[in-house]
This record gives sequence, C-alpha cells and structure tokens, in this order.
Amino acid sequence: MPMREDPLPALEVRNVSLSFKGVKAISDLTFQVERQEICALIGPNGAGKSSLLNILNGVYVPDSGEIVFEGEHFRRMHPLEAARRGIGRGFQNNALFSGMSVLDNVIAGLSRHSRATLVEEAFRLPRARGEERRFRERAHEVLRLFDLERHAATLVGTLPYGVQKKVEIARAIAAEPRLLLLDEPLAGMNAAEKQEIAAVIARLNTELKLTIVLIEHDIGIVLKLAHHVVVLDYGRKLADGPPEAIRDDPDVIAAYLGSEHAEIAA
Amino acid sequence: MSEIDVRAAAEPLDSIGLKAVAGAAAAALVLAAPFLASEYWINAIIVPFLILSLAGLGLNLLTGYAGQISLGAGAFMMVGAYATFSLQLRVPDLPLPLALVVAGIVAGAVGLAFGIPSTRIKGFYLIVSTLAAQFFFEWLFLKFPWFYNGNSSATISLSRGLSFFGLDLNHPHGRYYLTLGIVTLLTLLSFNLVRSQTGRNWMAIRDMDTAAAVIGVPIVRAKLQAFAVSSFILGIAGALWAFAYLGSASVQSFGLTRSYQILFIIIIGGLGTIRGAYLGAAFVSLLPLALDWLFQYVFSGRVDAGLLQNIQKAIFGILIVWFLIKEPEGLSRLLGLRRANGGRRSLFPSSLKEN
Amino acid sequence: MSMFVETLIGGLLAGTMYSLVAIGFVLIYKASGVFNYAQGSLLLFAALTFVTLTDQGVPAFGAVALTIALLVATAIAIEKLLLRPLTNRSPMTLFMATLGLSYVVEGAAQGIMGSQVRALNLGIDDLPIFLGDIMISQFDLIAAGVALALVVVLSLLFNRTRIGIQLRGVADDTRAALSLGIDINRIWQIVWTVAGLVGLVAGLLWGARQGVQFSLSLVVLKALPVLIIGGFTSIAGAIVGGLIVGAGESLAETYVGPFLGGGITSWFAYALALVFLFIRPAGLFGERQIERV
Amino acid sequence: MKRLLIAALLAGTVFSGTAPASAADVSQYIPLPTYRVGAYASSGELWWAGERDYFRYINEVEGGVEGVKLDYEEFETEWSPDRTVEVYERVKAGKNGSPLAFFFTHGTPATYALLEKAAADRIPLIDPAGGKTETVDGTVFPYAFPLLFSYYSQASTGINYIASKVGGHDKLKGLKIATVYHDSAYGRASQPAVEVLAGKYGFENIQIPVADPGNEQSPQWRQIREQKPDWIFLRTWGVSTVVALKTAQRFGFPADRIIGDVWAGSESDTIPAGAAAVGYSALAPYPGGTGFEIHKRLKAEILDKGKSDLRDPKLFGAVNYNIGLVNAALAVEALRTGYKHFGARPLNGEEGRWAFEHLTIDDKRLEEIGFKGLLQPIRITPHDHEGGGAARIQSWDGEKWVLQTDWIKADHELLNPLIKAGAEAYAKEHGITPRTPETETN
Repeated sequence: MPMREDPLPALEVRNVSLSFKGVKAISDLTFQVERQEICALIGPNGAGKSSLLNILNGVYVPDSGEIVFEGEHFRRMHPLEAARRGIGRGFQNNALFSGMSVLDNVIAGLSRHSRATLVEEAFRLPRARGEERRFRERAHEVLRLFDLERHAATLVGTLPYGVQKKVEIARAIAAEPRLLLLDEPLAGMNAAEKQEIAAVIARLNTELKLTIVLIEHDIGIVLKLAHHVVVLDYGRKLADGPPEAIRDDPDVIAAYLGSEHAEIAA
Repeated sequence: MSEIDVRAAAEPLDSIGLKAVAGAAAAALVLAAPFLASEYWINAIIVPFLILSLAGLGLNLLTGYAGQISLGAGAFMMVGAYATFSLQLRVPDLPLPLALVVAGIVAGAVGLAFGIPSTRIKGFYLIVSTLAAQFFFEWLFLKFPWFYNGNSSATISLSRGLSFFGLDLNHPHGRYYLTLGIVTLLTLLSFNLVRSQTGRNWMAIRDMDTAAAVIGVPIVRAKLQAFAVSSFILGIAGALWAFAYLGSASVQSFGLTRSYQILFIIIIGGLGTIRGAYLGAAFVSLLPLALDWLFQYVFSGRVDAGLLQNIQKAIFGILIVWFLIKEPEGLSRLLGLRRANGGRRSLFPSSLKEN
Repeated sequence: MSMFVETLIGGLLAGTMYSLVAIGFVLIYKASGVFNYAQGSLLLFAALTFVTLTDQGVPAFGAVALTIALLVATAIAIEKLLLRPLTNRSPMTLFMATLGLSYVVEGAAQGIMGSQVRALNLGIDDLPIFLGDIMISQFDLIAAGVALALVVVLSLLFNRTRIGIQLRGVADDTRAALSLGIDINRIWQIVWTVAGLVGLVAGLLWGARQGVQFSLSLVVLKALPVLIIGGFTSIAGAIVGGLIVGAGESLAETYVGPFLGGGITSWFAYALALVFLFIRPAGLFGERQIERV
Repeated sequence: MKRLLIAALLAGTVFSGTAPASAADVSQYIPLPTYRVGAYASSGELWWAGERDYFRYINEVEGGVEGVKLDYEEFETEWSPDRTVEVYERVKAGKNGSPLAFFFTHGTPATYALLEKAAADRIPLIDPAGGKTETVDGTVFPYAFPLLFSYYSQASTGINYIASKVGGHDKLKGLKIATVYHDSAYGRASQPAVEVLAGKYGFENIQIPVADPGNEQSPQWRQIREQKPDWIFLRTWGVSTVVALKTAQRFGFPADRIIGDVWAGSESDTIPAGAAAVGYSALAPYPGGTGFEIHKRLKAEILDKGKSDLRDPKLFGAVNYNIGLVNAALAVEALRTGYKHFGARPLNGEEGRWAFEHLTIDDKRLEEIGFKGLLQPIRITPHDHEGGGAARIQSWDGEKWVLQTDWIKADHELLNPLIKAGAEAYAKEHGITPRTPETETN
C-alpha cells in the first residue's frame, strides 16, 4: 500500500472532458492519484486512456475540467510546463528519436535540466563541458539500471521493439520525474521481458518514491503491480478503487472483463 | 575541415594514429592548395565550393538537424551580404571580421523572425514563411537605394576590398585563406553545437516533435535557435559569396535558384550530417563542370548547342532523381562515411507528415 | 468606388487563373501525398507540345489528342520511374524528386521543341467589357468560366465514377485502399494524367495571355500561396485561395503599393498566406491532423 | 562501382583545364557566355546564332581578321550573373596561347557583377546597348564599354521620337509620359535621365514598376487608365513585355502610343502578343530585317551552305539575330583596329582596351562591311565608351518590324553632365583617380 505521509494527492483529474470533431473521447472524468502510488488505467481500446495521458502532458487541450498537480490547478497543461514540473512520459508506439543513438535519446530527456547557453555550447566553455559530462554520467547510470549499456552507441531505430520500449522508459526516468505516465510499457514483450520491466517499474516506485500512472492491458500484471485501478469505458469512468475491489466489481466484469475473466483468475 | 573529420571518425580507437596522420596530411594539402592549383581552380571552383559548403552547413542545421524545411536560404545569405556592405560602408572603423560577425547576427535575427511561424505551422506549410522571406528581401534590397547606397546598378561591393586587421586579402590566395579560415571555424562551432544538448534538442524535434515537447525539450526555443544559428551561418556565407567570390553582388546572386541549390547540396550530401554539406557542395559545383567538359569533348560541334545545353539540364535532373532513389541519405552514406552501425533511417519520420 | 470594385473584380478573375494552376497540385497531393513542384514544368510541357503540333499544321483537335496521349505516357513514366521507386519515402524526398523532375521536363521540352516564344491564339478577343464605369476583361471572364467548368467536371469525376471513388479512398487512407485491392499505381498514373490535363488547360489559358514560353513554368510560384491559403487537399480551397490571392494582390498593388514604391506583388501573396496560416495552420480547407502519440 | 563513377566525374573536371599552346598560328580566343537554357533562351538562341554566323563568315570567307582566325567557344550561364562570373574566371587567362582581348558579358547584370574584377584584371567588358551608364566615361572606367547606346541615351532618344511625333520638343510641355519598367536594376537604369528630360521639357514623369516576372499586370494598367498618360515608354524584359502589350490592349491603351526600349523590341516580344502588338514601336539600335548587305553575304556564304547556327531559317534577320551580328562585327572591327596597331597576333586585355578605344566605323566602313543601316557610325574614344548614342525606330506591323526613321540621336549635351557626375561619385567612393588619356603614350 502507498504511504500516506502527505495529505495532498499527487494528481487530481476533475470533471475533464475532451472531444475530437464533436465525438466525445472523455466525458466528465474525475479521479485522483495519491503520492507514490502506482495507478493503472484500464479499459478497452478507444476508452480514452491515451487521450487522458495526452491531456496530462499537455498534448491535448481538454474542453472543460481541470487538472490539479501537486496542489496547483491547471485549466490546461503545456507540454513544456508538464515536463518542467516533473511529469515524465512513455508512449504507446515508441516515440523515440529514431535518428539518434540510445545514449543521445536518454540525454535528450535531460533537456529540462540544461542551463548552458548556445554560445557556451558552440565554444565548449566550461559550463557546457561540465553539463555535458554530468548528463553523460547520468544517462549511463540510467542505462545501467535498464541493462542497456551495450546499446549506448546504437541508433535507436535499429533496435528491436522490446529494447526500444526500455529505452523509452529510461529516457523518461533520466529526467528524474515526480510523476511518470506510461502508455502500455509492456506491450509487445515476451513473458520474461514483461517480468523484468514490471520489476523495474516496481523498483522505481519503491526506491525512487515515484508516482506512476500506467495504461496496461495485461490484467494479471496490472493486478499485481498497481495500488489503484481506474477503469474507463467510452470515455467514462466505470470503476475506481484498489485492484482487489476492481477484480470483484460486477460492473467491470460485465462491461469490460467479460470473457477475459478466466485470465484474471489464472 | 580535415581536423574535424579526424575527430568525427575517431570513434574506433585502434585507428586513431593512422587517421591523425591522414588528417595532418589533408590539413597540409588544404593549406598548400593555393600553391598547387591554378588561379582558375582557386577562384572559380575551390572558393565557391567552400562558400557553398558553408551555406549548406547552415541550412543543414535547420533542415537536416532540426527538421524545418526552408526554401529561403538565399534570402538569409542576401541579408548577410547586404548587412556586411552596410557595415563596411557606414561603420568604416569596424574591422571586416567583426563586420562579418555582426552581419551574421543581423541575418540570424532576421532568420529568427521568419522562424516564428514555425512555432505554429508544420511541414510544407512552413515553406510559405521562408519563401516570403525570399521574395520580400529580393524586393526590399532592390527597392530602397539605402541598402545599396544609391548605386545606379543596384549592386553592392566593398569599395575598400577585403582585409584582415590590416592584412590585404584582395588576391586569390587572400580570398582563399579568408574563406578557409571562416569556413573551418564555423564548421568547428557547428560541430560542437550538434553534439551538445542544443543539437540533441534539434534532432529530437526533427525525429518526433510531440514526444520532444513532452519529455521537456523546449520546442519553441530550440526551433528559433535553429533558425537563428542557421541564418547566422547563411548570412556569413552570403557575405563571402558576395565579396570573397563574386566581388560584387546583387539580389539576383541570392535568388530562388540559389535557395534550391543549397537545398540540393544538403539532400545530395546527406541531411543531418556536417560532412554532407561538403560532399553535396562538391557534387553540385563539380557536376555541371564535368558534364560540360564531357559534352564538349564527346559531342562538340556535332549536336545543336541549344539541344546539348538542355540535355545537360535534363541529365542533371535525372541524376538528382536517381540519387534520391538510390541513396536517400546522400553521398555521406554512399562514400561509407557514416557510422557503421547507423542503420538506414527515414528522413523526417514525423515532422513533415501532415494531413 | 467604381475603381475599387473594378480592382476587386479584376483581381478575383485573375485569381481564378492562379487557381487553375493550384488545382493540378491539389489533385496530386491528395492522391499521392507528393508536393509536386514540377506542376509548372508540366504545364509548360503540355502547352508547348500543343503549340508545336499546331505550328506543324496539325489541326487543333488532333493536337489536343496527341498532347493528351503524350501526357498519359508522361504520367506512366513518372509513376514507374519516380513514384514507385520512391514509395514510402519522406514527403521531403518526394518534393526534391519533383524539383529534379522539373529540370528533366524543362530540359526535354526546350531541347526538343526549341526555346522560341510561340504565339497561341485561342480565338478569345481580349477586349474590355464595360458595366457602367467598371471594366471587366472578357478573357479573364472566360478563363474563370473554364475554371468553374473544370471544377464541376473534376467533382463529377471524383464523386460519380468508380475510379473517382477509388481515388478518394486512396486519398483518405492509403493503407486501407491497398488492403481493398485498389491498384494504387494505376490510380497514381490516372491522377498524374488528370493533373497533366489540368496543366494543359491552365497552360493554354496562360499561354494565350503571355505567349507559350519558359516563364509559364514560373506561374507555379503564384500557385504556392494559393495552395497554402486553401489547403493542399481541397479543390474548393484552391479556388477560394486563388480568389483571395488575386483580389488581395490586386488591391494591395493599387492601394498599398504606391506607399511602398510599388512592385509588391512578388511577395505580397506570400505575406497574405502567412497571415492566413497564423489563423488556420492547415489552410482554410485543410484538415488538421490530430496528433496521436 | 558508384565510387568509381564519382571518381571518374571528379577526375574529368580536374583534367579539363587548359591544354598547352601550340606556338604557331595562334587564333584569337573569344569566349561567349551564352544562355540556351531557361527563361531567356528565346532571345539568346538567336543572338548566338548571329554572333557565330558572323564569326564563321569572317573565319571561312575572309580568312580571319587580318589573317588571325577567331577561336570562339560557348559557356552556358542561363543568364545568371554568378555563372557568368564563373565563366569569366575560367577564361580570363586565355586559351591555347591566346590571351583574352575582351569579354562579352551578354547581359547587364553580368556586367555589373564583373565591373571591378575586370578592371583589376585589365580585361575590357563589352556590353553594347547595356552595361552601366556611367561607364561611358572611360577616364574612370577604362575597361567597361557600354557601346552604341547607353540606357540614358535610350531614354533621350525615346523622348526625342515622341517629340517628333507630337510636333516638336516644345509640344512636350504638359504631356504625361509614363515609364512602365521591369522592377530591377535594368528597369530603373534610365530613371535619372528621364527625370532630367522631364525637367527640361516640362512633361509629367510617371514611373510604374512591374515586379518580376510580370505575368499579371492588371493593377499597373488600371493605374495607367486612371492617370491617362499620353505616351508610354516600355522598359520591360522577357515575358513582362508580352503581358504589358496584351494588358494595354485589354485596358484600351493604343499600341501606337507605346515606345519600347531596346530589350523590349524583338519578335519574341511581339509575336506572342498577337494583334495587341500591331502598331507598337521600339528603339532599334539593332533593326530587324534581312534587307541589309551583310544578310545577302551571309545568306550566300553561310545559310545556303548549311553552315548557319540558326535552327529555324525563318528567323534569319530577326532582331535578336541582328543583335548578334552587330556585336560580332563590333568585336571584329575592334580587333582589326588593334591588329593594325600592334601587329596581327592575338591581343591581350590592355591591347584590347586600346583597340576598342580607337574603334571608328564611319559610313564608308559600314558600306564595306555590309552593315549600312544596320549599325550606326560610331567613334569610340578614351573619353566616350559609347561612341554612338542613336537608334532607329521600328514598328511592328503584325508580321515584321518596319523601320520608321533614320538614326535619332540622343541629347548628349544634356546627358553628359549626368554621366560625368555619376562617374565622379564612383571614382570618389572607390578611390580611383580618373586618367588623362591625352597624356598617355602607346
């Protein structure tokens, strides 16, 4: 169970709605994420899960509602603002910078900590050199955490999907986020890889005291990993509670889990 | 140029010694070039080649690294040339190297202004901004005599010629070393820049701008920086083109065809590589001469001259298309100069894909 | 006041001439995602072929038929030699390839058919018509009519024929169209042919105005701001964009130009397009893509 | 394989430099920067045909100039001044043992671009009926030769012609004369002269620019319809001339009140304009037509023997072809002057300058070379690099140019101070001390 030292929740989503060309993607959604908890968003495709993450990151602008992040209220987020405040993100279909090496991808994730000016960088003045050295050390550290050291110089576009997925999480982690949003971090992996990444996510949560919101379809892993599950369907919240409660919620079973019930039991 | 090649290629440690020797030899060759080549080669081929390389480098930072397409390279070259002219004319105490830097800053500021739309507009729609710059400056510098000091021919030239803190550079060797020095310095600085956080920011925007924004890359700032730095370099290249190569220039020296030429240089040489600009410039400046020579040699007098010239133009077009089909990454890859483990990647995977 | 109205009407009519060039662009962009810079060269090529044939004594009807045949062959050649090998390449690469293509087309056209300026008489008298004080160009009026007819024909082609429907399918979702067994290569050939025909019409009208010569290929520079205002994917946008650019340019040269020393048409359309883009980043009629990440 | 190909291409250029000279029988090298490709090819094509045909005639029929053969070679530039500069650099050292006596720029912008380089290299730039007007003053510009008909002279002759049409210079007072010009350095080159002329004769001077390329001119001509000028001086170039004539017709401005300048007065300008061009007149320092003596000689010796460079024999005698003939003849006569003075051998740039500065072609000589009526008598001096300053007027009858007048002189007394002042300003800016040719010894 998450620790409740701080009374303020890490994140609150309040009455958020979003539509594309008149089609509702999210309707009046409200829930909150406590500090240092792993919150899983589940629901069928098109339920609005990725759209919600995009709102939290500022990629999409909600039609109405507000977001409260660490006590501050936002009518909308701007991507840069979100990053500066420490909201990290992993994407569904790998949004890595394919023309750059693994190491450069991870260092790119450190941009919000960069202070050296253009001129300092062009002339390699001390501050730029120092920053570059610190960034490299930090990136190598994170790569080691994900066992990616040997790929450091490889162009990321040439790596297998599972490895790319890890690079993406590594890139998000490098920037030392306070809230990490992961969109299907385990998709496309084999069972062993899934276990490995799930373990890393759990460690990030416990060791770095990181709040994590993740979207995942593998209910088995979700139930083991998450402290808190929010179920979405057609943009509405269907259920919200600890995993055990969700597993037994008749609405959820009826509307969503349905035939997959057997899998959960397994 | 050669020193950089050494550093760029120095990753496999075992061959460093060999490369250093080769690099030193190349550097010596470059420095001694004026004494080895004829004046024609220096004046009409090597100097323009170096300047075009510099312009290609400038555009490559914007288009190849930051992924922002521009058809206005000529405009920013023009601004640099006219700013240099104005500075030399109106602030005669400012030494030429400083005038070039200030002119570069003026061009950079103009580039930044025309880069502002890039914060809202993506992909091909963005060409309107750079094309607007292209046509606007062609008009501006022709329309208002202040820019060319009322000269009846609307051309600009430095009445005192080129000098470097008292050293007279008004001879082929002087122009060559001035150009070489500036090109080398700017190449080094660019090299540092693309390997720094700014360079990574640019590439991140090029490869996937939405993701870049989300992970904290300051998109607006980085794009504007790319426009400013690119235009700074293009501005200096323009000043060199006008005064170190042509001697005098008018807006026609920096017309739309010049912009296309610079774009060809980086596409053919290799987008997103420093050396691509050099390879592309070599290709673009030598190919027409080679074709010319070949045609004169093979067909001279036997085929109608007009037909011959038009065939040459068509062949140039065919070679470009052929190149794009065969080597999307340009000469850089063809000559095996890219990192061995650098797999083929598509150019602009995201930033140019709009509806 | 009548001066203003006349300037406005004149500009709007001239704008349809720009639209004619832009339509060919839109067709190709819609169907193959190619930003075809060579449209201007194709226009020159088509008009030059027609005039060369009529100069050789071929009757107009036969010349049109032969020109169309040549355009079909050209479209097939472009599809086979350029588009197909470049499938799945970035839009930027394709754009550069069409720049290369424009060199080839221009070189071939001028090399084979010569570079002399040819007169082209379509039998339309360009005498002024007066509505009260307001003068209207007969030629421009007819050109506008042709543009309108062309739009009607094209929309019939798109909406009523099987090929048109397939074509729209390709434009909307290439992958889905492929999976439905639509022969995309053939669609490309057809679209490039149709774009060539639109180019022929535009080339003949422009050619009648200024002679059939190399500078016909430069009208492409007039079409770009039109496209940007209207959006790359909408024929209606090309028409509206043309009208806006034509009217804006004409009014600006008349009322703003004198304060800036005149000659501002070279860049005014681009500045106008830039203003529009700030309001509508994907053009007036362009669809803005939702970013999916 | 690819590497080999590229290496071969590169190697090709390296070895394409100049070959060693053979000592005996050196011909005079004449490089020709030409444009057979692109927007200006239509005028270029004929121009080079004229030049080449005349050079060939001199070589094959007359055995060269004073026995020296002419070795002419073309370089494609697409009318780009930058590429012309590249050509200049390529050829300025001469070829096969022949130095460069002069350099045809074949375009005003190229002349501007080369002005200072050529002065430094001591190579005369030849640009008849073009160039920079101030360079008429040879004391400041020893190496620039805007032969025949400077841009100021063009304005003056145009006004003189209008005066003759309205019944004298005193009738110019109160007239409105609008100049419609291509908005470029070329288009504006005549403005100072028109201004002075307007001041002298009291006509109203309206200047209307057309932006390049000028394929839509309704706003300009609407403005003209509003202002109702009596005459129009048309200083356009390329497609803007055709569109101007067509648009004039549309706005009901009569073609016979439009006077075109040299570069707006060829068949390429009138044929595409069709009926709109009938009655249009243009300044003709190079009249069109085949009725001149030289055309008979060329027809017999070159055309009928299948040696002409003309692709379409119908264009024999076109204005642009005749431009080529006149330019070639000026070069040949200048070389002849030089050979007589220095001996029959290829000249270098300084000798070439001397030759051009002592070029005189009087009526008698014109008869001899067959250019009577096609070329005005000219006399170049170190002070006057124009040497002529007159043009005939020709009108388009729908099929061909018809000559209307004999040579009409420009008002040099009025123009010279203007030129002098411009040259002095240039000399001051560039720190040039004007030479005093009277004290020079050769």
